[in-house]
Amino acid sequence: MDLELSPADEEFRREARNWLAAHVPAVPLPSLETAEGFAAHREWERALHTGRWSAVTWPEEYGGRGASALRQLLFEEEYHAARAPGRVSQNGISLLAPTLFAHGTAEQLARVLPPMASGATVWAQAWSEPGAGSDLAALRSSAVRTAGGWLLRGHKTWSSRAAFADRAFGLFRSHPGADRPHRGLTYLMFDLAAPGVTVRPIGRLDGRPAFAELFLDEVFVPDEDVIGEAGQGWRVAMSTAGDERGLSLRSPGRFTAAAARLAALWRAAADPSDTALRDRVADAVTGARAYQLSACAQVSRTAAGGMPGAAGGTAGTAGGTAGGAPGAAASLTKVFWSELDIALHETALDLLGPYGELAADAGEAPDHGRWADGWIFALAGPVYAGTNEIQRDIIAERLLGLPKGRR
Amino acid sequence: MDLELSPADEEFRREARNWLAAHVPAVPLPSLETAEGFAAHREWERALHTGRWSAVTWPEEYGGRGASALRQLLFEEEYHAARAPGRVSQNGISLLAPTLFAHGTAEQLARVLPPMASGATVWAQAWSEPGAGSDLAALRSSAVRTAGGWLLRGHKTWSSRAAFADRAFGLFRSHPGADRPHRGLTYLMFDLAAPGVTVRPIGRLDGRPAFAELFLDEVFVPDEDVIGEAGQGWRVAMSTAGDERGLSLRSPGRFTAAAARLAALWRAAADPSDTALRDRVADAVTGARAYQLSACAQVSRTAAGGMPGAAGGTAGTAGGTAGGAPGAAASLTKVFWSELDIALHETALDLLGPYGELAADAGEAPDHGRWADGWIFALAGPVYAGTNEIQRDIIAERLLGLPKGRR
Amino acid sequence: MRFLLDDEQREFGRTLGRMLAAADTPAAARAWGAGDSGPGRAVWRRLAEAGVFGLAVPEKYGGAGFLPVELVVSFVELGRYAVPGPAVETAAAAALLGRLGDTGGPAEKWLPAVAAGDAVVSYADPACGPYALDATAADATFLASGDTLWRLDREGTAQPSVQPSIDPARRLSRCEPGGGTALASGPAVRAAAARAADTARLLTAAQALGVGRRLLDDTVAYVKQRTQFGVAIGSFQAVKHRLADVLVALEFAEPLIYGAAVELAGDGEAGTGIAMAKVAAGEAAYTAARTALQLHGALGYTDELDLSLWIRKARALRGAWGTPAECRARVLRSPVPGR
Amino acid sequence: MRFLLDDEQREFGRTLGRMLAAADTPAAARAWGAGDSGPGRAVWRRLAEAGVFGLAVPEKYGGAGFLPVELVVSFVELGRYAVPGPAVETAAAAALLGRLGDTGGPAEKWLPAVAAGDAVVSYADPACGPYALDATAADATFLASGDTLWRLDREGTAQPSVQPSIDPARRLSRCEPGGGTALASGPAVRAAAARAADTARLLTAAQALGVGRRLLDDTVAYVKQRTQFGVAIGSFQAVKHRLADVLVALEFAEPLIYGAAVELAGDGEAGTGIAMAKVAAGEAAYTAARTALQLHGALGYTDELDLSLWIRKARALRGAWGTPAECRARVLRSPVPGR
Repeated sequence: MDLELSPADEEFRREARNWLAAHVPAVPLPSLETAEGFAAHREWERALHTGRWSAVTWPEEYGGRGASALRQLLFEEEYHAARAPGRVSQNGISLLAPTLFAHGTAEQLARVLPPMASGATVWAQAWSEPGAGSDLAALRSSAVRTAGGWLLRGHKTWSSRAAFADRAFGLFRSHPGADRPHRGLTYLMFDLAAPGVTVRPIGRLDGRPAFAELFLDEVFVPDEDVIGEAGQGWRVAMSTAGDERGLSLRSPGRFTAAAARLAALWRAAADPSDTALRDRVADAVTGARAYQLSACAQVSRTAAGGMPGAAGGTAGTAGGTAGGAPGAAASLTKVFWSELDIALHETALDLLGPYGELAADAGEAPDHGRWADGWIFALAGPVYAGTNEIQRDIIAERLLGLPKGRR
Repeated sequence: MDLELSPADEEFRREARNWLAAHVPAVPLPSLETAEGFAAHREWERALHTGRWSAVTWPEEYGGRGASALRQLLFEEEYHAARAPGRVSQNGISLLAPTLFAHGTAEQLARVLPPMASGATVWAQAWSEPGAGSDLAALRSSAVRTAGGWLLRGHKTWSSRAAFADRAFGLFRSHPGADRPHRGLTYLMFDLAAPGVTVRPIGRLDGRPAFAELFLDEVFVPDEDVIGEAGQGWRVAMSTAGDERGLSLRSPGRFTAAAARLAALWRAAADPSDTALRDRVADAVTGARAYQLSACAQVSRTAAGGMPGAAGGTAGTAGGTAGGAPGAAASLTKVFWSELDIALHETALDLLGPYGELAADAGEAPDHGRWADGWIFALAGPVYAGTNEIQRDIIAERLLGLPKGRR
Repeated sequence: MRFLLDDEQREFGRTLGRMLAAADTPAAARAWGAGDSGPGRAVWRRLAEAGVFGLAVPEKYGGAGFLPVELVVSFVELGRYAVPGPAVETAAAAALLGRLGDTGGPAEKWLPAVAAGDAVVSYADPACGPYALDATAADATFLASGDTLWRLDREGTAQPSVQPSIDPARRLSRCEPGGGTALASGPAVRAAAARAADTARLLTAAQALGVGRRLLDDTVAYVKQRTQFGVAIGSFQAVKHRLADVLVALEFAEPLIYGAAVELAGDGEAGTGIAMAKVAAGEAAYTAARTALQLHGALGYTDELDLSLWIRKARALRGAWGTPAECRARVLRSPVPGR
Repeated sequence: MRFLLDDEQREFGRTLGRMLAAADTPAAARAWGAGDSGPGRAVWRRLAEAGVFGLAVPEKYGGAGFLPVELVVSFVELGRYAVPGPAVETAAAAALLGRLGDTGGPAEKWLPAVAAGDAVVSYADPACGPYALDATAADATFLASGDTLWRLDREGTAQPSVQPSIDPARRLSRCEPGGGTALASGPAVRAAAARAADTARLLTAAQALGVGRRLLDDTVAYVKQRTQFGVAIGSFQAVKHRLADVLVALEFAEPLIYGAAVELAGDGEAGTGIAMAKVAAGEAAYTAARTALQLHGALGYTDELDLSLWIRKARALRGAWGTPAECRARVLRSPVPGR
């Protein structure tokens, strides 16, 4: 058991660090949730792609480096430590791409991945509907068979990035007669600029349009944009659902970097004898380290030929409870990082005293408003990618074996 | 709206304070949960009775002073501030007596209350059974009709005080054919020394026999020891169930006194710049004061002719949510004090550093082991008198009007 | 002892509530945040007509005396309806000026206007934070520092320096002593400023309680009608328990607030009780906000649902006029009664 | 990087677990608390035969070297089975003596006996608390203070002064430097004592993790079979969520413990990581204990159910070899990596 990096991995880390030091903008880009900021972030994706850093684990043919999961962790540690911009392509890279690798055709991979890697195509997700949030099986938006493809009709919501993105992916009810609500769904990609698509941006808690409603009226989708088999969308989506909750959604590097900044803020700003804040800072630092080490265990397990995709588990270190159910283990991770993120940012706001009240765009907001923005961002954590209530049900039922209740 | 005491109430408080100052033993009595300590506490009840302090709200004919609810609060504040002994008669005075006042006959009142007030008869409660804890409707111990009374058979458990008490009261299934499980129960009193009763003491977490199992084999109970109508025991028990959860079970005086001692401990023992402990001490002091003020609101509401028995509500101050459901309001109180009690004692143990690990009977345990004992005692709070899970269900369903779930 | 609102006080609160419910206060709050104080001013005048601001003004200046219990009743409703503007600060400034008293000075000039609803006043105390709330929308901004009471110039609190709060309806301006006219000086100012800070802290607690109550009520209503997995989400035990915990926190914050109001109305020391009330109400309201957001799901995370007005305000009020840490320190500054 | 136990390490843990499961450790713990160390000694010898104590002893004294990862694997099992006795202290003393080394001195005298299971050793460090654990049942008690290593007299730790812990299987004796024989002195003692304290803290964390795992496992088993209101209480969402939170806490404490063990095995500074591991494992185990008690209801509050062995131990271990506050302070003493 060891935590030492090989010389080659160290070299990879150094290369990433040097590249980032040379390229990360000195001042934060304008907010991702504005038209101007979106464009700036898309530019940044192009720069990342030029350096071949936008999707390091992908095969080289699609713009990646074929890097190991460990190297991805290292890259993300460097990325967040360097305070590089938020990833406008995250929906595509973290959610759609793993699905394509698992279920897409060679043609789809070749067509979809390169522009995703370069930021030329930015993807939004289109899962939720007004009546189907945590309960995805209640989806009602439909895909009706037509010549050479499908016609989409319905109403999607909470579509993150959709206010400014190019394309979207999601589940649609294609076989309404299926015997169970999970069946008869199809996983599709579609164009947000296609005829019949209306995008209505929705402001998040601070008013910035972080997501949108999509109204779909006879939107044509060619067969080539169906992922997996028509009618099998639920299975396709669930096979990579852990990715949305686990490491690939919120990398440990995000938290180790934020915790280090929090500790620096505490040293600089706080009365060091204020043990109440000290304890909360220490807990944030400890939580970030726990998540980082847990990720190390996970990539080690994968490298050792263990359960691929087993997110979040620390179980591999000592054969603990979570060993058996990799998808469900991602639920542990999601509960952990989402609560850590809120605790960390609440601590920062409390450390900032009266300046903790300032909105991110206030001129006097500390650190360019990043703490305030981070708090707003963190508040969504326990809600999306399956609420933490759902995650705890999954943990209890699938990892602890407790009987299913009616909830 | 005012918080000032009338001169007569002030005089009552002063009288209680002076009496307690003259009579409370300087050194704690031996533990209530030992034979020797039980006897010493019974003696103390006799002394209280001699001073007419054992049941101040009762009518004078039964040994009380006909005192108002406010005076009871004042007495209990003085009682706990004076560090007077735990009340071995509490089960009788807080739980059985209110039931008798509501449902008992004149003969029962005259026969049962005076020896209860003097400590000559100490009462245990006999509610739970191995298969019926929170779910009292599942009771199976039976009362079978016989000439002039009933024959008890069955198995009761978690009978607090029963290891050393004289008599017990509880619910028994007398009409097994009733159409619903809540029906067909009878509320009875019986003698723990009667033929057919076997008492097996059970040690609580620290080993002291704070409760017992009762095995009942054809135990005869005369009709005169049935409270209310046979078969109506559930209704009889529920009419005073709030008492077990609310003020009469844990008086605010207990917490204001404990919080004041905690603050003194913090001042004496802790590094005053240790704000982590400071904050927890402040929260305990604040919680105790909130409970005290909430009780003031409750007695004011009762005095003003409001809902009698409306426990715990602070609602009366401003017409808040809890106004409408007095029994359920006691659930708010129970959740509040039980969590306050644990937080307060955990803070004390943390303040004591390495001495916080010592058991109550350790020679070096601070303050005669009262913090350690209080912690053990507090741990039971969220469990008994209806678990806090049940209380939260009641709050949600009866005070907030949420739909009943399957739980 | 009678620790209970009387019928008149209760009816006063109900009347205010009815009036505010009809006044579309969410629209006024959103306009206020966008720099349009017109609708908020209209609500303000109706509050004044109902007598709210007069509760902080002595009778000789056209008020009803200084009545903390009735002020608390009012400010709970202000919180419940998300009324924008420096109402806490106006009441605190009135408490200060009323305590100072004078003839021909600031009290005589400002208090009648406050009571009548003609003056919207901001107030700052550098010991409690570097910003004045809504100074750019106010008719005057006072600041007490040490022994001196200042009226700040417009320049000291001008538009370009407005700092938006996490609650967009709160617009903060940095202000410092010296950027205006010294109106009064001496130990009486110091004593009156202490009373003003106590008043501000207490009324912030009351406002937070109202915010928490509203968040709870709206969330309870939502979970009763929102279905997932075929049932109302309010039937899930995890949802029930979170809401039950919010109710417990609010119900036990409330008596602390009224208890502190009774103390402030008397002559004795009220600071300890007010600090308790502030920390309890602030934490309860923030818990209510977190719970409301979580149980509304993504909907609770949107600006456009009016719920956001209260969620954001809960966070801002938690720190205003005394952070939880400052309040907890204050709780233990005096000896704890109870022997 | 390979942050994963290998097959051999995993099998070692499983073997220990099987052995302890068959050894009726609850009875040994109860006897130990009652002053009868016989059954506990028997378990101790079997642990030694399995190689546990040798993991803290250099090879030249009959051990396997100083192997923190394998020690952690072992102490998780010791916690899981509530093994009584000063195992943490014996390992810490061995770490100290092994680091000091010597010929003809205490290392040569005691370490082979420790490895063989013939010596039960207590160890105290006044900087970490005034008591030695189980000194009256031990063959020797060491104490390091400043630059000096002491072996305490029996008199210094005699029966009459035994202080029972909240965990009856832990018997504490007050001890101070000077009550015995000075064995060694100098800066090497100070360095070795620091390593001993780190070792003790880490292994206490490992033990706490095992305690928490056991509490979770037993409670999960209980709520599956206990019915109320006609169903298994494990189907109630409130029950599920509490247990899910316990699992989250334990799962994220575990990598901190192994990470710290890897650091302690290396040459670098391990104190920060050990402090993190201790605070996380201590709090997770205590949360597990509170949850176990609550979900077992009154049954969980009884001494006679063996669950009480773990509930009480969780509380005691939370403070042993570093309170949460001390550990949190330690976490921030060094700069936090991450730029």
